[in-house]
Amino acid sequence: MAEDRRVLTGEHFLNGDHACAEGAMAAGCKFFGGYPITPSSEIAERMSERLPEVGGIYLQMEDELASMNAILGAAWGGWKSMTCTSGPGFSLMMENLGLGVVLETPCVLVNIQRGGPSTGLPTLVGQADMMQARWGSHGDYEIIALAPNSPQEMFDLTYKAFDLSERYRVPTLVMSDECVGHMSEKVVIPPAGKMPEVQRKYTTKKPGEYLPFDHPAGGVAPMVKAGDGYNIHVTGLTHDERGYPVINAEAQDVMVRHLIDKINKNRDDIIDVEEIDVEGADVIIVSYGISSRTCYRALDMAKEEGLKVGMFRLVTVWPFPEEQVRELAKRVKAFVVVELNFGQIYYEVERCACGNAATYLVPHAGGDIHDPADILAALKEAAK
Amino acid sequence: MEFWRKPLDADQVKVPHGQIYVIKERCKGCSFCVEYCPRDVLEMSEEFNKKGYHPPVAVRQEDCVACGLCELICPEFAIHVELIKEEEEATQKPEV
Amino acid sequence: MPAATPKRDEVRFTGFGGQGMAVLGYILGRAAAVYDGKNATMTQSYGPEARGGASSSQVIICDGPVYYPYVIVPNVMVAMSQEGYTKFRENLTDDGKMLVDEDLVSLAPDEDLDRVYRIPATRFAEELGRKIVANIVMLGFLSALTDFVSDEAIRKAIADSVPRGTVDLNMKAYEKGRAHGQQVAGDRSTKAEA
Amino acid sequence: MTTPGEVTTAEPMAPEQHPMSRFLREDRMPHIWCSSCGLGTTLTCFIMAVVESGIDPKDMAVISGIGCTGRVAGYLNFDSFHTTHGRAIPFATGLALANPDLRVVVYSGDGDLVAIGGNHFIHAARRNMDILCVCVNNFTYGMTGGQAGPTTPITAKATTAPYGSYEYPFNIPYLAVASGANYVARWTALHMRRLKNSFREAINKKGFRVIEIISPCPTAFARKNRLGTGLDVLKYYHANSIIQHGADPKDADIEMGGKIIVGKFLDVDRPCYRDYVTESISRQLGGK
Repeated sequence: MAEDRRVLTGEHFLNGDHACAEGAMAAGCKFFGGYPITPSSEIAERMSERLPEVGGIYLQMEDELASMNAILGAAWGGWKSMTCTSGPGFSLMMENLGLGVVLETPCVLVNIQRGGPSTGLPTLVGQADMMQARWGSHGDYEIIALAPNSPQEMFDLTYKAFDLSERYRVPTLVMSDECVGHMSEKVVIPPAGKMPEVQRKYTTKKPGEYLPFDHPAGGVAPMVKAGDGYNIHVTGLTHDERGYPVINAEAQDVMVRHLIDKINKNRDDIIDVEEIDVEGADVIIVSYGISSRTCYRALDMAKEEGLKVGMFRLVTVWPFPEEQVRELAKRVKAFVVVELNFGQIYYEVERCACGNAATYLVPHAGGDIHDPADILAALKEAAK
Repeated sequence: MEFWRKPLDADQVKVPHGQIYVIKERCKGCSFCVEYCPRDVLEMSEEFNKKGYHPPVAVRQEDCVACGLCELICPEFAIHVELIKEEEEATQKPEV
Repeated sequence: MPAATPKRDEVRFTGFGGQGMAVLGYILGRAAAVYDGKNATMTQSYGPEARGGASSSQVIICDGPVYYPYVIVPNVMVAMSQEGYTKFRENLTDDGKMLVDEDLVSLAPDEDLDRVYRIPATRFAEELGRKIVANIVMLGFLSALTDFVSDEAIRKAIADSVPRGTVDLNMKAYEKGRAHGQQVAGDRSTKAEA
Repeated sequence: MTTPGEVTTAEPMAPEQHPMSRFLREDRMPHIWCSSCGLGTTLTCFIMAVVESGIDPKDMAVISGIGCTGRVAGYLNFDSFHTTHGRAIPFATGLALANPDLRVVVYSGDGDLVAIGGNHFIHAARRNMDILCVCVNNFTYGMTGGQAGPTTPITAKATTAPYGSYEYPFNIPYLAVASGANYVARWTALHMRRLKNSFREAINKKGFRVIEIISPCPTAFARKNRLGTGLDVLKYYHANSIIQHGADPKDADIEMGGKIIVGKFLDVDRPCYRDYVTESISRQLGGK
């Protein structure tokens, strides 16, 4: 057999968008349906070149509504699939992100965030879609979102997003940003043998016994694909374990609880954070994505000034690491939240701090990253 | 007065017969089958089903030629017709 | 994070869209990260216009991890446009080097001439047949003047980054710039000794 | 059956065992469609065409959007997908590409396919995606009470067009042909055998195939426009349909009280999307 073209191996100097595409390929992504939008288009470009090399298909859809649906269709056809977008496209994908959630369809959606609202700053950085990632589609659900802060993490976390989406049968978001997407750094990729393709779990039950939307305690049912002979029915309506629509409050309760429980009861497995000098810190910076890169520098500056400062970086943003923040709040004076918006994750931190620690925000409207001096000033204020 | 031309081999052609089945509870009384049956086999019955519709009834079952049109036009999957096999139809075939 | 501050070099490239400022940053970063085993971060300013507008890229080369991804105070600045020179010239380390295209940039009256290197990059490139390789001439000059990245690493990065069929031309441009850089550096040190 | 006066010549089979049963989700019957709605008729024709085509239903997938016709996916005992409003075609596109062995059928309504999903319709046709697209056109949004839609004829009344529609409606065959489909036909719900044959023919073709079926909506469209029952509408079709194979689809506009041109407008074999992908990739990448 020829070399495994799925995995680009070795050390490369890649921008975040390209690294993301390579992470998807390594995970075994076979279908990309997308619509070009700055600053995510480099992902689409890379996928259009790479997917045909592994027998996959890149299809440029007519819009983001179609893109999101096409990757759901491809997933039920048996392929791992992905799309990518930015602000306006992310808004257009929201309706059918909800379809993916309710159909419990594994797939990956990458948002290279730019400044908004509306067309906003197409070529400049933003981080103001974080709450949309959590609550963007109508209805009640839980979702998984990861926030890479380097091209290496664009590779690693895209791969991981595929893994999580398969394990929990949920569309998984990679909430990156323009700066990380367009930044080039060294990306180290292990050989194909050490990077197995993410596997989908298929049922071993016979047709007639299999329930596509079963909810074993805290888990998910294995899948089938169209054409396997199971005559599955899949609907965006509230449905029972068979997938048949049931339009009443009881069925709604069972289904929505399942959508929430399968994520919430597995938080320990899903959540990943980076902690720096958290022990003994008076003040803790909470940040994610590109903003966390600025915080590293602010952390150095604060230490030079003798402040006892630590950092809590969200690698997984959703589900939010509530327990960890609650525990930290009991031990520290304050949290300083650094993000390119006027308070999104900030409110989550404040909520989980439960008044045990003060919560400060270093807001920024986007278009550029923070000035480390502004973060330092907030740290000083918080340490008082 | 209508004139029908009778085919010369009419006596040799076996006219098929059909058995009509109505799933009464599914019927919603649209009367498509009654209207479009080419042999006027069906009529709407007087009886009501549980939903309050009058299902059709085969009043001239012997005229049914199993063309299947009622089955095809019924929007409710409530009527179907089975072709009666020749051997079943024939009385006592002599043993050879 | 390591306790000791690792050696961190910062370079800013600035010019017009179409001069290949992003390519320059990419080649330098790739050379450092992939072929010299260091860490490098390349970012670029990025606007809606594909050609003619202001364009710049930045590279940080570091022995340890690069945390803050943007240039703070560059050690070297390469200016291939007047606008870029004027906009960024104040921001350079005390011993920083300012490389300008001598035909495209007029120096400010108060410019510290000791830090400035005036290079006929575009003219050299035209002599080689393609104006488009002026950026690579600059890279050659930069390579002669600094030790951020090895000569060998840059050559490999050029060969891997430029379109196939243009490797020879780019290599010639690089060598031309580098030879010029070595000569100028030699002249300056002789002058300093004298 | 024990209906009085019935002549029986054989023991009746279990009367609830309709021959369509194995293709239907019997546990979901009766369906939600109104009395004298044409949708069930079109579905019977479709199932019969599948049977006649000899294709194993396991190799078919049916995708619907939202609305009355959108319920088709829920009643057919095939792999079936009931998606969001207007998005059946892109969902089907992904499915068809991921599993090329599937025969992918989109079965939805006029509002779903050419209003909210209109963009997907024309682009799937442009790409000649390997999808059979069945559009049941009843000129209205029936499920939600009879609002005006993209095919509502001029002057026809709807709950959101109380003075009669002012808008030119889409002529679906013309739209499909212009957009690049491989096969385009129109029938009414009364043309059962021709519709069935058309289904059978289209199922066995490649590329984007469009079958429009004009179908009565007795509860919303017919009532609002005083057209009588579903049966009256079928009679109207009977009196006013003109079968004209190969007609120029631009002449096939539908007007209130006018003739309905039906038939097969187009049947070509332009290479479909996957043919181009396969050809292009093998040319560019060789044996990779």
